[in-house]
Amino acid sequence: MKIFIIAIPLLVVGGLLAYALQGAHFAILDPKGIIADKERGLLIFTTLLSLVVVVPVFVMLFVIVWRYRATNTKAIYSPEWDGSRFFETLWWGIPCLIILVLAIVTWTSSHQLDPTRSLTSTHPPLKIQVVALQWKWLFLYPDQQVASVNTVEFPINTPIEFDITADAPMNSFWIPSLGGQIYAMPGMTTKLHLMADTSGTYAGSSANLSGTGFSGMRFSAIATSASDYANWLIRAHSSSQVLTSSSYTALAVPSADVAVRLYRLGEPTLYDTIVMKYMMPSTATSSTDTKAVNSDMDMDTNMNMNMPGM
Amino acid sequence: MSERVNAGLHGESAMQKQAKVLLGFWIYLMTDLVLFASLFATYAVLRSNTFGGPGGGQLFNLPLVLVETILLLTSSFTAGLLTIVLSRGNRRLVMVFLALTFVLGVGFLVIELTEFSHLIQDGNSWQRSGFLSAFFTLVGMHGLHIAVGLLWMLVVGYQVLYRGLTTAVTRRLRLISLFWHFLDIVWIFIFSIVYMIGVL
Amino acid sequence: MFGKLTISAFVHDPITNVAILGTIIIGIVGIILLIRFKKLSWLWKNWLTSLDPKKIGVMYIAIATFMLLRGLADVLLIRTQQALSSGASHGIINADTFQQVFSAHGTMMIFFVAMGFLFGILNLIVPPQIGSRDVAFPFLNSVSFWLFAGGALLVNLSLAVGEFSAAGWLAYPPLSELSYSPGVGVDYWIWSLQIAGVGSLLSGINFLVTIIKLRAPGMTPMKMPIFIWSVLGSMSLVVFAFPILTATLSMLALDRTLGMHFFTAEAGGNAMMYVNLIWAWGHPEVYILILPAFGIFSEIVSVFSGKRLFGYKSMVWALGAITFLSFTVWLHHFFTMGAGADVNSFFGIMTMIIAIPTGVKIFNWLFTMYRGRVRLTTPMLWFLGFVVTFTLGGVAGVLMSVPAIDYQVHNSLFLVAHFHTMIIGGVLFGIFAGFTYWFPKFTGFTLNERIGRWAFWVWLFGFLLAFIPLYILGLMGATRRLDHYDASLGWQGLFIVAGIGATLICIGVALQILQVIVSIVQRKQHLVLDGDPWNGRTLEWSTVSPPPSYTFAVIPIVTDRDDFWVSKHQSIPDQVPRHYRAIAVPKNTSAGIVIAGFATLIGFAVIWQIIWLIPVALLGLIISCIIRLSHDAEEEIISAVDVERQELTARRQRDLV
Amino acid sequence: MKKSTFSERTALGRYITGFIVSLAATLIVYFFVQNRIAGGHQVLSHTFLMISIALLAIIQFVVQAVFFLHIGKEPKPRVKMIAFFFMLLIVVILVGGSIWIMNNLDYTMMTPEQTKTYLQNNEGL
Repeated sequence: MKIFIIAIPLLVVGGLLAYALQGAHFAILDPKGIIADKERGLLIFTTLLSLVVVVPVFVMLFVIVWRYRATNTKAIYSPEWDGSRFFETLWWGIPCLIILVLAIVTWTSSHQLDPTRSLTSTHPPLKIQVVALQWKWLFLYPDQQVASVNTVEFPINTPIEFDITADAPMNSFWIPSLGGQIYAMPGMTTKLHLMADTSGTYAGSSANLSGTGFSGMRFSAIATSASDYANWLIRAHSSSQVLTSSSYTALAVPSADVAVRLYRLGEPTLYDTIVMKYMMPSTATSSTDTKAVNSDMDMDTNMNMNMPGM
Repeated sequence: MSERVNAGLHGESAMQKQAKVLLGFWIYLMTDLVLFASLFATYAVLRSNTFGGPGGGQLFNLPLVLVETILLLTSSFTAGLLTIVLSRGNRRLVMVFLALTFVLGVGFLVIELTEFSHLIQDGNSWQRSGFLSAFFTLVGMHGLHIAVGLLWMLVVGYQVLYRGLTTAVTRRLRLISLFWHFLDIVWIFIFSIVYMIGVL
Repeated sequence: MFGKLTISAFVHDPITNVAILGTIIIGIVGIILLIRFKKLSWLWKNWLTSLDPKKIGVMYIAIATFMLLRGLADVLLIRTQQALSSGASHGIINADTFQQVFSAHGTMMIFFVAMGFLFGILNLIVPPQIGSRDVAFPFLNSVSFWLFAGGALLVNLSLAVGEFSAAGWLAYPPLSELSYSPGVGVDYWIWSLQIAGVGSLLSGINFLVTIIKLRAPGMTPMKMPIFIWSVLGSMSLVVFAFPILTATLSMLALDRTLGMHFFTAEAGGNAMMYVNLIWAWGHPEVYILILPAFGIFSEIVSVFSGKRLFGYKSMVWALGAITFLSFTVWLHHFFTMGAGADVNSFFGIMTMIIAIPTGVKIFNWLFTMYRGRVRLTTPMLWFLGFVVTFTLGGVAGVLMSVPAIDYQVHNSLFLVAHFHTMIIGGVLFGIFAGFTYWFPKFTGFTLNERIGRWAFWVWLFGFLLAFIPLYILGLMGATRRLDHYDASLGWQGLFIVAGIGATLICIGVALQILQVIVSIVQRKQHLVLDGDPWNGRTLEWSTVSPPPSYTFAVIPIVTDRDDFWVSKHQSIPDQVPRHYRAIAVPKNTSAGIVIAGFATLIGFAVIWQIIWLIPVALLGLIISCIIRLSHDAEEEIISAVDVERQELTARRQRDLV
Repeated sequence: MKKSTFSERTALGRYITGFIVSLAATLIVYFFVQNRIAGGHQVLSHTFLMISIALLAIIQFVVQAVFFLHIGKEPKPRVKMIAFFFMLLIVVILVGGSIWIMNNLDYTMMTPEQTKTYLQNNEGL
């Protein structure tokens, strides 16, 4: 009778999960980029390594509880046996070795998969500047003079250098199929290097709460062949809307679930003005300060010059 | 000064109660130092975030700071002497040194408040930049602790006058001098890190 | 006159109005019952103004249970919203309300449920286990409790008056700064945590001094029960971590009220420093919660296996290692903020190292059961549930300690499932086990075993059904805190399964409440006459259940570890002292309520910027402190005759067994 | 006025020495910094000043701890001393760790202009 009590719920749990998993797509376990691929490998390796401790724990748990249950009076009962140097060295030692292995793997993988590290490839890198706004993503292509909202397109097998900042509360730029995320923060630039190896449209999202429109802050990262990418650039160039600092301030007004939009980039250094906006007192309000700053800059010898802190 | 060893809480003696309270207060002072450590860490990080405004070099009046530091150091010294005369139960000398510590403490606080008011009048209030926010909060939190210490001295001074050096009053005076020494240690680091390195 | 407090603060959406009305009605019914049965003065005299740690412990548990129910109401709202809000449909609540719900859920569960149960169990168990009648500073204990209650009051008040924070349970700036959260929500969050935080800090100091100074004669450190060691570790973390929280919350409060620029995006603020400081407190906080749970499990496994704890010295070293290491790992909460590879891998490696002592503890528990007589009572079932879930959660933890893996799963539902596994599987299961284990000690009757088992199994399957889908969703790229998602992503099925799991958990809690009610009704059949229902090993089982207000008529002399078990089995005749001496017990006082009341009033005044009220409440606080601290604590004397009478009835009751 | 016992005289002696050493350390640091500010012919180097400030602060800290707070002057088990050193450990980890992390974050997050100005000042490019 007891078996039924435990079996039925297990079947129910299994059944429900199977129903829910039809057509499920595991973005993190189905990498489409070199970075995501290495990160998945690391995930699988670490899981297997930790099984070395977890499996014995589970086996011992059920064996010991079953064998030494109170009703089984045949089992040996030694209430005073409360220590053994051998076993202690065993379960202090083995986990130390496992963690040593994992520590080495961690050190190498952290340096290898550092988001600021540029990727090697025959194709020239493509620089894309990302600005997290209140609840939409703005992508700027400084070299190609185009910009887009909530969609980013790039050719496959080309290393992409993302310079990421925000003109909104702290955010996080994440394309699970291509690689790990990095925070997007106002007044700062964080770097992320990704490269797609197969073409396709991959879901991208914000991974950090930034206000009421947070759930709608999704974008699609489209990896295409070089020719499709070129066509996309032409389409962007022929867009009627031009992105200048004035049209940017209109765009930056908080809005949620924003449709995809393409721009011609009117101001190539728009990204830097967005970042520097938080660094300096805006010239309009306190002009006296900036004069003091400039004079301060030249004359001052020691390091106490106003190096805009982040 | 023989005090009937009253059957203290759960039958513990006055000595056990004193040791317990001193340990509890000591651990509290440890937590206060961690609080100041967090403010120091924030000050160290925001030191150069002057946002185009004046930095330490343009703001600090070093001679005034030196006077402040000497006042507090002497005040900590008189608090030490207080504990010596306290163990001899000499009520008159206890009042003398308590008053001295109090006056020196008030002197320190007055100088600090004038420094703050000058800064604010010159437009460099805590709203001006991250650096100034961190400066006002770190030095202000220390000043707040000094004010609490001074108020505490007043209350216990009143008790010394009207109740004499009972066990409880003696214990409170020991706590006050312990508190004062800790505030002087915090000021050593404020003096060195905020003011000395600030002007370099 | 009332600062920002205007009529509009009382206007809410329908669901919140229902919750407000419900709470008000329960409150009114409660008061009517108290007046009807003339219990108001009884409540005031025996409970609210009491300095007896046993009474304060029960009050902590009462508040924690109420907050658990409110937290579970939030769970149902979150699960329903996420199950329905896919594609065209936008669920039952809008984004802002949803964000308030999960922010309140997180804040209440950690600060008022977990910390509430923790300090409740500490107040009830630590003094008797070390053979002491009381904590070191009884009055401070009452003030700490009432500060904790004041913080809980502010959180609940935010439901009816104004709003709560919508910036998550840790309110990262710049979102929590004035420019992006202009409402009073974040202020409610800051001040309820600040007030409850000061209460926790004072309790931490109180219990540290209690354990160091008030142990029974003969109880050297290595003869202390292992639970006391875990509390020593946990309280050292409280004492050294909470000041960081106090400093960080003060800086955020100064930003919002005085216009400072610590963490603002512009004017030289550095939001990253907030993240750094809040987690420098944050990680020790989660170890503050888990260490006592480890202690409870060690006691339970040892008692229900009928064996001494295996590797006591090694377990103490493991506790010490965890206590120290928990201060060196906090960066693993923001690997993705952009620190360099050296910093990330250093903190990653330190995080992995903590897994070693935790693993050692689990092996020592297993070997405590090895060659024992394992009785599978409800506390042991909670322990088995703990080992299963905590080990799985631990694997996810080790995974996320590798920075390159954490880049992929940070702020995803995988992370959400991990920390819920650690806190529910670890802390909450530990609390339930401790509650069931020590319930007979303080009530005189055991809890109903059958309903207890059902509650456990429903809880376990509800937990698995609620959080395995979240692990899976995390690997599918679902981030946390989503109030809406596209239908094309195919996540709805898993969110529905998680909703079913959450409902099962609520049924489990209902069963636990039923268990308590049924046990009270049937208490006559489950009486514990000799105060030792489980054949206990530590000192708290040596008194009669429920223990008299002075706990020990004579402070026991301790000779060995598991002293009660040793004295039971050496069959030393129960030496009845020739004559009993009077015992001084701290007198009731309402000063704790007054001081905490003024502190809560200051918080309320700052939240709503009722400018004139701030100095008034501050003055009230200072004066009430001075008045209370200027006089020595009075004591109530329990006469020797009373003590002898109570001891006689206890011994007669024990002989009935 | 009872004759001061031996222990009182040593206690007084300790307070006086502690006071004088602290006073001296404060004045020395002050004049070092004044010398640097005033400029003048023989200016002390920046690094020398940093080291001397740090050193003198630590000396004062130790003197205050030993002479005024009597660290270690308590019966066995010296709980206050253990709490003191554990606090020091936590403060070092917190402040040192925070500064290491925040500098590392700042270094990796500088925009192109800031890197230019940073390089001009530090590495003198």
